Amino acid sequence: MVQTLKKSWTTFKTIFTGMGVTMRHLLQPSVTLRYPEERDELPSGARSKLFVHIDDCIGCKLCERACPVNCIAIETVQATKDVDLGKTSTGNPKRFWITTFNIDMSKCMYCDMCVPPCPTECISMVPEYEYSEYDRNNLLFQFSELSADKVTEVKEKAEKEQEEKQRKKKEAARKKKAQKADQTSKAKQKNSEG
Amino acid sequence: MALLIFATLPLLLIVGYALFAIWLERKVSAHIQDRLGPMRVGGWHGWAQTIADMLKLIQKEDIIPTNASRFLFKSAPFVLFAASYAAFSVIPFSSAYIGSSINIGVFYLLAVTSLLTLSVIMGAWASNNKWSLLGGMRTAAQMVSYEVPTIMSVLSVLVVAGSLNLMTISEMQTGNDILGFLPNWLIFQNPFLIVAFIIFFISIVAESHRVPFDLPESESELVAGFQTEYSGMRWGIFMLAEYADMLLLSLLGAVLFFGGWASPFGSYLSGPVWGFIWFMLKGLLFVFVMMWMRWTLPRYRVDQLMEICWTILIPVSFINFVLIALWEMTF
Amino acid sequence: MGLLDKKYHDSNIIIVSLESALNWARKSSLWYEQFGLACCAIEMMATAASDYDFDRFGIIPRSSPRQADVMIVAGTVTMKMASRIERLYEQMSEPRYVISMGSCSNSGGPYWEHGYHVLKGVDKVIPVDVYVPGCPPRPEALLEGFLKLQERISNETIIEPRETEQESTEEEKEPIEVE
Amino acid sequence: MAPVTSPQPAAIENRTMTINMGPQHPSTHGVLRLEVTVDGEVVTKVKPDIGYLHRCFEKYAESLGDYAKVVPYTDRIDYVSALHQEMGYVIAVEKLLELEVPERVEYMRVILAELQRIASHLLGIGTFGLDLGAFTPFLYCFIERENILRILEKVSGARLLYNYLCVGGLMRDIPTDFTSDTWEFVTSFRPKIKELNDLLTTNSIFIDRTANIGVLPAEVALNYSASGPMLRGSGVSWDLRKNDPYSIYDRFEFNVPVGQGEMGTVGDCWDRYIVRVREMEESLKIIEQALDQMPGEGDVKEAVPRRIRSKEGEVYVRTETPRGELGYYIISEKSGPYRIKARTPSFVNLSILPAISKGALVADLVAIVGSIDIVLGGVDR
Repeated sequence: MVQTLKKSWTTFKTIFTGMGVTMRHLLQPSVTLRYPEERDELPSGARSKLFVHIDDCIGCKLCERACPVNCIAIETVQATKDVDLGKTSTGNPKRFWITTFNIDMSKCMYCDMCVPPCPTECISMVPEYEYSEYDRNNLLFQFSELSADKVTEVKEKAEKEQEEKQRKKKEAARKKKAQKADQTSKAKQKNSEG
Repeated sequence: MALLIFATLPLLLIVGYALFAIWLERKVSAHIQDRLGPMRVGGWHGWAQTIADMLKLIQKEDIIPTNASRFLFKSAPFVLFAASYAAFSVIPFSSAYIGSSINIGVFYLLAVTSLLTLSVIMGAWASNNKWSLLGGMRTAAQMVSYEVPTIMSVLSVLVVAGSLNLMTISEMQTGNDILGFLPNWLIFQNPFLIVAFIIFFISIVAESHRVPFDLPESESELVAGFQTEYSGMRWGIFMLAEYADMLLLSLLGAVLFFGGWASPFGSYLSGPVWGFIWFMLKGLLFVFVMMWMRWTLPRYRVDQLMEICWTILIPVSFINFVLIALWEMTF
Repeated sequence: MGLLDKKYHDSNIIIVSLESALNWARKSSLWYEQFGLACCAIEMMATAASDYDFDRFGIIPRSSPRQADVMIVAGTVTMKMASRIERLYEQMSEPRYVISMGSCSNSGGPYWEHGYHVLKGVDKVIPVDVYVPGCPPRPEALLEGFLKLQERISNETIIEPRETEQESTEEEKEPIEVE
Repeated sequence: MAPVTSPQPAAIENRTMTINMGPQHPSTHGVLRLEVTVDGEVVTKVKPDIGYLHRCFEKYAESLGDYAKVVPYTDRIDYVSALHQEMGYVIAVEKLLELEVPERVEYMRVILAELQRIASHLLGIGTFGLDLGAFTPFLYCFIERENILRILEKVSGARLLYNYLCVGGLMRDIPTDFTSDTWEFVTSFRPKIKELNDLLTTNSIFIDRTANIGVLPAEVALNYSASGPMLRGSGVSWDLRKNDPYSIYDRFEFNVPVGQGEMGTVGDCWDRYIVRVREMEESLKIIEQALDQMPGEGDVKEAVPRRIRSKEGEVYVRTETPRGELGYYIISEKSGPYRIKARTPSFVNLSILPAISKGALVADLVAIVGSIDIVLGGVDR
């Protein structure tokens, strides 16, 4: 009986201690961030969205290779000799047309592994997190600014140049072969003579 | 016609109160937890939140599970609500308004509220869901056991008051005579009534299933207890009835121990309208304490709950009853 | 909402059609299903916690799907779980909405390539209303997803069926192979 | 009049009921499914059904073919203590490649790991309280956890899955105000533990619900190879930071709290709970010492290899995460990882559940699951 009473007493005591704690909190101001009206300042380097300064991209595809989930898709076409694409803001010369630069943010896992390898610092995380969509396809971000016509034009040009190169290469190879054949035949002759 | 208006007044009161109380509960819980609670719906501190909730619940699809017992499933919430609504008819809201001033008021009230158990079991069994069934069984056990200490503590008040009519009990508590300044409330008239009040309060917390005794709908164990299969407004009525029940028992506590509509300052600030305000304030105070407890404490297990009832509350209330009777005989 | 609306456009008379009132009620009390799958569930809990507080928008958790309005698919949906999610969605009562939270449920996310046990996007089993990007999304991003959903609800009409449902009926559901 | 024959009473059938707890249930901490056989409310049998969150970690580790790329996937094994998962993996790879890590990086790793341990325990304690019906302590824990996340976000840029440790160092430089932020947190957190004790630990309802429930004797715990607070709650003082120090844990003074059965039997739910609370205090001690000793200058990327050249070999490294012993077993080839096996504490600890929940009530089962503090990402990987 005494034990029961003692236990009841501790029960009451602990309940009132707990209620005292909650009462203190009831009178305290709240810690809530009123989101749409107030916003927390994100720390520098917060990882919430990938952004590409396409002007600075040199098409080295290092980010594509570094990505563990393969959510970056880059296609490049080598620029022909008659076009000068200029330089990036970091001073690297640009040699490729970036025909596609797609990042699928619905696949991205925000690991930040594509950012450090970039030599021109053109891909980076920006502190913008409000981009929910009704349609998933809108989460595919296309950074390449070339129009479709331009892409085909550039591709044709590059192909032509490539063909030219290939032809030249072949020719050179043929010449080399001929020379080699010449030499070998000469050598053979020598051998047979010797 | 007048009768109809007279009868629907408590309904309006209950609905209005429930909307307010749910909003209050959310605000109180939020501020206890250093949050803000509803802020956006309707402007000032989300006052329209519960109205929106109700409007939404009306729109929701009313699902009746295939294997449910349709009639019982459909009627259970209404039986529950009817029971707690019917009990309001004997509550003296103010000196000028009482639904029915019958001379067995307390008895009637306790009898009618027993229907709550029945309706909960109806809903739980008819849902054909195992979680519901477990919740229903818990409720039945809990409510049946806790009715004993409730009735014992009410009986001890009746010994002091000498009447079963709640209006009469309220009337005899007006005035400020005890020790010259304390109001004539029953709790001050007999020292053992304080113990009776504590028992009564614990029991009503258990009867209206609030933490630490909220086993029937304990979210982390039984998903949503006996309400698991209910959706839409049928569930809304369960909610409404639960809050109505909470108010009913709090008001009963106010009548039996704290003078009902009697003003704490004697004849100052009394009268029918003030009486109503005092009465509701007293009821809401208990409601607030219940909320405060809910957001502080963990919950008991079902066997511990029974143990508290049968090994502590019931023996203590019996002994207390005898002591009160002895006190009344001697003084 | 036709002629009267135009007639009194400039006057002080407020015309609230039944529809907009009902839409207001729906969007103001979005109860979500307390149900988390993976990492995003922790951020979902953080959003419900004091620092961001879902309750400000009237969003509270319900553990029974019958009483929930919106299902937050928070985390990786595996093949084993996909059928259960479909079931849970069917158990919810209309009107119901789905928010796909995080890369995993948007499109399989980090697991889209070699994840032999991961469903590539929860929209293969249930219609999704809002896609919240992030891995996991910040609590603010999830709240913004809810704001987008509210916007969508306030433009709904009662008579026409919802867009996503039309889509889901038109689209043939791809059979999921559960091993 | 024909004799009234009372109908033969049908043989009383003692039937048990099978209920499915989960995959969607508020207290299964994710997508665990428990097949519970109950007799009334008494649990007679529990069968955990896992695999609802199998995310193919090992397949990924093999397919990616690069040690660096696996790091973000280790985060997702046990997403509540992501830094610990990274740390174990990174240490394993460093051991394989025989890399030396700068002093500053080691200290930083320890501080971050201990911060993460506090955050993880706060979540574990909070959800445990939630399982028992106490909602408010859960939110108080989250407020504190949010403070830690703010520090970690400042450091790494992410709130939950950090991908901050890399093989040989750290991904980014340490922000200048890291030390002051951490000091501030440490000083503000101590009184909060006291408040938590007032609200939950000493609350007699809480003690009633947890003491003598789910008793795990030390012998059984060892036989099931439990680890972490689960094992220490049973009174076995086994902490890898003390018993098999990795990183620089041998430089710090701290105690290993064990369950003593203060409120009931040794190894009950309350003991497992109190071990977590006391471990938070010990973590604070470690953080304070590490902050004092940490060298102020130094390049954190000094030892980071530009390209990881894989070596042939095998390595097993175990570390102490908030949930117990996490082991990585790496078999490496010249071309990259051949197989990476993760031994996660959650999976092992969960396997004890059927053994300790027999005869408990449904409500106790919830408490027991809460006290094991599993993370389903760790169970299914």
